[in-house]
Amino acid sequence: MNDPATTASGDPIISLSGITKTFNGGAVRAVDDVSLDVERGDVYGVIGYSGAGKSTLVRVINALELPDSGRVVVDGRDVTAAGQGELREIRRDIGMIFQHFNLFNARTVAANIGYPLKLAKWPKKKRAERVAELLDFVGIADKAKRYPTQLSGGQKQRVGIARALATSPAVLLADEATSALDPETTREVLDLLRRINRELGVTIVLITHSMSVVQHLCNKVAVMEGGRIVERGAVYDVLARPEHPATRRFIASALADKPSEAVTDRLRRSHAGRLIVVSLRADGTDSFDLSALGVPASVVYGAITEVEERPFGSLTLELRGSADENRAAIERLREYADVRDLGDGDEAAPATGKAGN
Amino acid sequence: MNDPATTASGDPIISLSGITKTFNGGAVRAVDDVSLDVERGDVYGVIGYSGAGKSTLVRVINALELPDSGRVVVDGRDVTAAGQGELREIRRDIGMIFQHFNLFNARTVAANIGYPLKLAKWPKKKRAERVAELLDFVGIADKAKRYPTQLSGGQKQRVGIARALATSPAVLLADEATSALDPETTREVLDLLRRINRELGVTIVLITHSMSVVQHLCNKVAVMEGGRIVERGAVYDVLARPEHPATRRFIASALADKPSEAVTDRLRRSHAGRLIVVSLRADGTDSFDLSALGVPASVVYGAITEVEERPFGSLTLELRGSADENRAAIERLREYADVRDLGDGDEAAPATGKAGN
Amino acid sequence: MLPMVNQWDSDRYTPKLIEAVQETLQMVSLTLLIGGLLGLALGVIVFATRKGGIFANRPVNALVNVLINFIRPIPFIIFLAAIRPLTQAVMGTGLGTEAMIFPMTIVCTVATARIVEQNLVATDPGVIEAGIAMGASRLHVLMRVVVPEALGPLVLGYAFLFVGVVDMSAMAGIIGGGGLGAFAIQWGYQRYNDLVTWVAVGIIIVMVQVVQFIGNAIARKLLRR
Amino acid sequence: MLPMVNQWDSDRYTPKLIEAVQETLQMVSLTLLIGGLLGLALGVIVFATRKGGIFANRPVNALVNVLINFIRPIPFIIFLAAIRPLTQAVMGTGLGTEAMIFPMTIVCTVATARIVEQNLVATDPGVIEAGIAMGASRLHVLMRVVVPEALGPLVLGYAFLFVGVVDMSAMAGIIGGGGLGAFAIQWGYQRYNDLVTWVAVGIIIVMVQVVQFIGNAIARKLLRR
Amino acid sequence: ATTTTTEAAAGTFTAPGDADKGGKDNPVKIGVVGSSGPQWDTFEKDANAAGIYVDLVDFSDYQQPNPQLAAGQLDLNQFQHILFLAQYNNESGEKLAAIGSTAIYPLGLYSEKYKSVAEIPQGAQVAVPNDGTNQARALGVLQSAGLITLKSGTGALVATPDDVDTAASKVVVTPVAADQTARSLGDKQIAAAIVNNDYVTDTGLEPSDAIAKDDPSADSAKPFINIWAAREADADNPVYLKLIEIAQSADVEADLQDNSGGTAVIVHETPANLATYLADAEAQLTNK
Ligand SMILES: Nc1ncnc2c1ncn2[C@@H]1O[C@H](COP(=O)(O)OP(=O)(O)OP(=O)(O)O)[C@@H](O)[C@H]1O
Ligand SMILES: Nc1ncnc2c1ncn2[C@@H]1O[C@H](COP(=O)(O)OP(=O)(O)OP(=O)(O)O)[C@@H](O)[C@H]1O
Ligand code: MET
Ligand SMILES: [Mg+2]
Ligand SMILES: [Mg+2]
Repeated sequence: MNDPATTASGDPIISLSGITKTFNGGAVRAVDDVSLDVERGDVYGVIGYSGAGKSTLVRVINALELPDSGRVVVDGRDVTAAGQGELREIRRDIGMIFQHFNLFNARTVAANIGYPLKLAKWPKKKRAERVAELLDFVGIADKAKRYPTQLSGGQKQRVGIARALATSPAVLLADEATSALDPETTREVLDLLRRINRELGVTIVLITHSMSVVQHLCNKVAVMEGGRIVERGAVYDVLARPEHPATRRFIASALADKPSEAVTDRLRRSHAGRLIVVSLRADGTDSFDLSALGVPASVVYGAITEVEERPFGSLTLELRGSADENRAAIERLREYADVRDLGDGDEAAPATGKAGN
Repeated sequence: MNDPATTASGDPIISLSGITKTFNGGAVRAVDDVSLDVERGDVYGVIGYSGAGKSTLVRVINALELPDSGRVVVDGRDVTAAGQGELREIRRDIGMIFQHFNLFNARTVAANIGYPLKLAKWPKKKRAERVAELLDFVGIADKAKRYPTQLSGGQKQRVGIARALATSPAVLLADEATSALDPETTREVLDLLRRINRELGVTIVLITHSMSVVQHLCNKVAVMEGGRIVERGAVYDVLARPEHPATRRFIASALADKPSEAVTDRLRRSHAGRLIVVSLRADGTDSFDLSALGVPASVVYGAITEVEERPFGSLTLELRGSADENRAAIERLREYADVRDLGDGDEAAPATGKAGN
Repeated sequence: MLPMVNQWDSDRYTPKLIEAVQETLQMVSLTLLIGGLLGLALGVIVFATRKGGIFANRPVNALVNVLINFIRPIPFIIFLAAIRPLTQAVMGTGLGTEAMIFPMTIVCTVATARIVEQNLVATDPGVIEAGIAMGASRLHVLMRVVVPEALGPLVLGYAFLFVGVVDMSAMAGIIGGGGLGAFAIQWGYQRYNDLVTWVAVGIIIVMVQVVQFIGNAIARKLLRR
Repeated sequence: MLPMVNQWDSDRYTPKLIEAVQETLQMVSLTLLIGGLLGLALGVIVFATRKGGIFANRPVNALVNVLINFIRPIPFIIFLAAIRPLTQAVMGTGLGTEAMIFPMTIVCTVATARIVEQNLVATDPGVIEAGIAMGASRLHVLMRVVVPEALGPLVLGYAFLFVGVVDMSAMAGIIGGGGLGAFAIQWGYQRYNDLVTWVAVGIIIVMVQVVQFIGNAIARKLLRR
Repeated sequence: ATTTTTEAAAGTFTAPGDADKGGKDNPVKIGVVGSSGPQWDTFEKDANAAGIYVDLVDFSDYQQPNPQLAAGQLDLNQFQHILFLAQYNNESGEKLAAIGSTAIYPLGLYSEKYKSVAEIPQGAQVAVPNDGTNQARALGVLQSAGLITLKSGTGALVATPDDVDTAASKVVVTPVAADQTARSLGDKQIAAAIVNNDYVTDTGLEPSDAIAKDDPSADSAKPFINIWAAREADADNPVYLKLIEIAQSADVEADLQDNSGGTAVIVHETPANLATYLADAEAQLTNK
């Protein structure tokens, strides 16, 4: 399960070892003996179903939850051994953004962003400069004097992000930072997080329910279930070779590249040829030669997208050669890609056309 | 702009004609002279940016807003001319589900669902039967005695839907019914709405910000901007031949089948061959023969999905023939599909491989 | 200055105390029952007629608001005296424990109205919309949807009011009424008998604690978690 | 029953009335200022020490709660007398308008504490978390984040309290204090001079309306929108 | 000073039937303030023995028994002196009648710090009741004791603290509620206090401790005769007159005297005299 890319020898900026956290006097094991290293510059996704322990695990990092056992080291400082005062210091170096933004409604946008600077006792003038810079960076310079209730969801989250970035923390924790946003706004916020990682070198730990967020933003991912990390590693590797059923379900929901049973049935009805699902391999062979198929063929379903900037996904092809030709084509394809054979389509159906409504 | 599929001669169950609605004494024209017919059995998507007038338009249908001018007829009854008592009658035949569910927290799940039946003066026993049936239909039979605060978002929306369906209305209005839900739950709820339409024949008018919701669920769509419907028609037609810029933007955000500029840049860096974007046509030619390309080629990006159960989308191909061969291949492709030529990739980059992180 | 005659003359005080407890319970429960209901109605009216409300009506809203703001600030002792002729007309007597119930009910009504209004304003407007969309009448939505939704905080509000009503009832002695407050004042405070004062006050305190406790429990249950 | 000698003896009453207005303003504003601040502190303590609170502490919470629930139900007239020795020790006098401020402040403090607690409980716990996560101390989060967040409803709460404090101040006459309430009672009610009574009460009503109006306006502004 | 009127009435008295006023089902409602005195128990017992049933309604302050009587809620009240009733009649426009007398209670000045009036230092504070009539009377006591000087022309029955000539006075008066004057004796800054008879013993003071008081037998004390009040129309009601007769019996008066620590001066005045005193008081109050 331990992928070499994650348990790197390098320089983990966050290192959790043997973390256990229970609630209700031990009745609930929210996090169960979890170890995790996050390297400098990672965008580490933590994914899992509700109640898996994601929030608890991440909140242990900045000591919003104190673990029952285990050790947390962030940027060389032992969080689990820190006193109240030191904890506050450490927390100032860890930015956090929240699902429901948690902005201070009584303060203007500028004052929200300036709050952590005030805590860090920045002089007023430097504070104003930094706030202006941040407002600019997240693209809401014109909203400085507004109050949070006057902003849209996406704008609110931008304020949340700017506030979390104010003290230039090395680490940013995001607990479902986009779950309260609509799809377009989600994309904007994810783009912003990507910029923060790329341009500012901030390490990001990001909790999400959505594999497509992982796919678009993260380089590593940990899948949690029942308080444990059941799968982890580089996103491309995990997507390409999921081992745990939970991981598979998440991938299916995110990519929608493989036809579901219902879709397969419909495809069968509308396509008479042989249907096959061709998946790109993670081994560097990022594609296969379409012209080498040797039989008439068309793409009827599927998606190829970028994961960590490499093509990833699968296509469903209809092969319209003779049975033997199709079999030969499949053999050839298998040299480049994984092929799942769905068999022949329903001959009764028309070759193309709409299944009536 | 008027698509023949929409202004059908048939039997519109909802007919809006010349609806105008202003607020603040005319200062805000929320809906501006809109006419719209919804036919029996339609799942009609209404899409548009915030403030476009979607909610106002839909709320006019069950007279939650009274239009300044225009006429609303639902199932043969003139809503705009109805008195208070008749309005209540009409509203009982129009189900409505809400973004924030709007459940009665003081009532159990069963009592929430039974409320419209109580209003319709159903006898107690019949009411209980109907509630049981509905709980079963939406798949939360075990939650009958719970209170809404004890449910997850998806479960809450199921209650909302069951409540809206209680009196077997012919029409269901949904104002951002999935905007408050996470992606998986959204999919579940959309599946449920699809079932309602298919199995119960309920006409659905559905407001959304997300084109992918339209694409997965609706057969017709109206795109609103500034209080007007700027584009409308069968979903497949609108997706395939968007005329209005707003529509195009929505489609791009939903399908992610066409590479963005950033993606194109990255593709160019990692692929040396000629990059072309091949879009399926809406004219029935739902695919093209891959084997007929005649040059070595692979799919590097794109998505083919079902819209109204027909394949829809585009693929980005890398053609790796000589310049002439590639040109010839593009010519041939143009007979079957729309092709956008992105030119040659960046020669300096390796043919495959990962653009560093 | 410590009083000297601090003693519990049981023959004299015990029956009076028992009677006082009954009188307080009678005054307070009737006042809360009637004033609580009328206040609920008045509060619902203020809520419903406010700008943007379900029965938005500026004149009615202004009238009720002025009425509430007019009555609340009058020192209760003055209100009690001022309204006596009306009390007599309505209750058949201007005297004693029963006569207290009328002015107490009026003050309780206006105070309740404010608290009800505040709690109703805090309910989710979405449920109103849902009710209307389902074809419920506006009155039905108000009484059968909005009020039940606010019941949890309303119960807390009523528990809060209970203290105020008990406090008012202590003035009963002014018009010859009884109850624990009057007992504490007339037999304890005015006669410098601290024991009597604190026995009566102690019972009031216990009563209030019990009601607050029950109120909290009910509210917790109504708020479901 | 029309009074016959109800008249405004201007030479006598007008200067008294002006003085009474000043005294009421003095008593009420000092009480609200001190009691409002102490009550804010006490309310913050109850809020912070409750179960799951930021300084969760069962014994402290229980103690403060019992204290509040103990003082609130005591009829004010009895409380006034009971606390007199303490008043004298603290204020240097047990008599007059100044001496009123002490018991009024205590009652105002506990009433404020309840209202503050209720409003703080209603604030979004997310902002507390955000403050802590940013490395603010718990005290800082309480006073500089939670309290400002609740300021809108708090102002409304204080406006509501204003009525209560004005009401209490009407008892000042008992210990030789002044103010509008005492003026109304001593020169109006006790002498059966209805005109005097209602002039004074009228000013109280106007005062309350003005404060409520200002409170509403401030709250609206603080609630932003 | 007994009269023949009440005795004459007594001779012809027949007890009321159950439903008549004073009968079992229609007791005579009497407003009192502080029904704790033993004389009231004796009074009620004796009245019952005479076949008259009474209902004592106890009020906590002086303000309500008169309006309640005027409004027909009470049949009689007995708590006030003539001056207090005069003020009520004047202000309310009602015409309540004084139909019987009980006693005059001297109003005393008490101190915990000083043994005599002479010891009270210049500029000291003295607490006085704050209700109009008791206040006026208290100022009279202080004036007689030489502690204050009232401005010339001040009517004795209407004096208020405004009428004190502060420059010429030795002490400063501090008005507080009548039931609070005794309590204020403990206050550091209070040198002495005027305490009404009702509170003297409760406080632990002895009526004999008074370092100054007014003279209940003086003519000037006439307005302070405590009276039975009734609506004018009921002035001759035989049942009420019978009750007054019972109240004036030796039995009841012994208890009353006991309760006052022996300081009360029993008064039996004719209604006619009482009416005269009342009219005088009313006139004095309006002329002031
Ligand atoms: N303060 C708490 N007290 C009791 N139980 C808790 C507490 N916090 C979390 N839990 C429990 O611990 C488990 C893990 O919770 P956690 O919030 O970490 O899950 P999650 O993966 O973040 O879920 P979600 O996706 O719903 O946010 C759950 O069973 C939850 O009920
Ligand atoms: N009750 C109202 N009073 C004043 N203006 C209103 C009201 N309701 C809507 N509007 C205005 O009318 C316009 C259309 O609003 P509407 O809610 O219909 O938009 P929408 O498309 O549903 O937006 P969203 O996606 O944000 O829900 C907006 O400018 C809005 O501010
Ligand atoms: N018993 C009192 C007195 O004579 C009566 C005061 S007047 C209401 O002093
Ligand atoms: Mg979580
Ligand atoms: Mg909307």
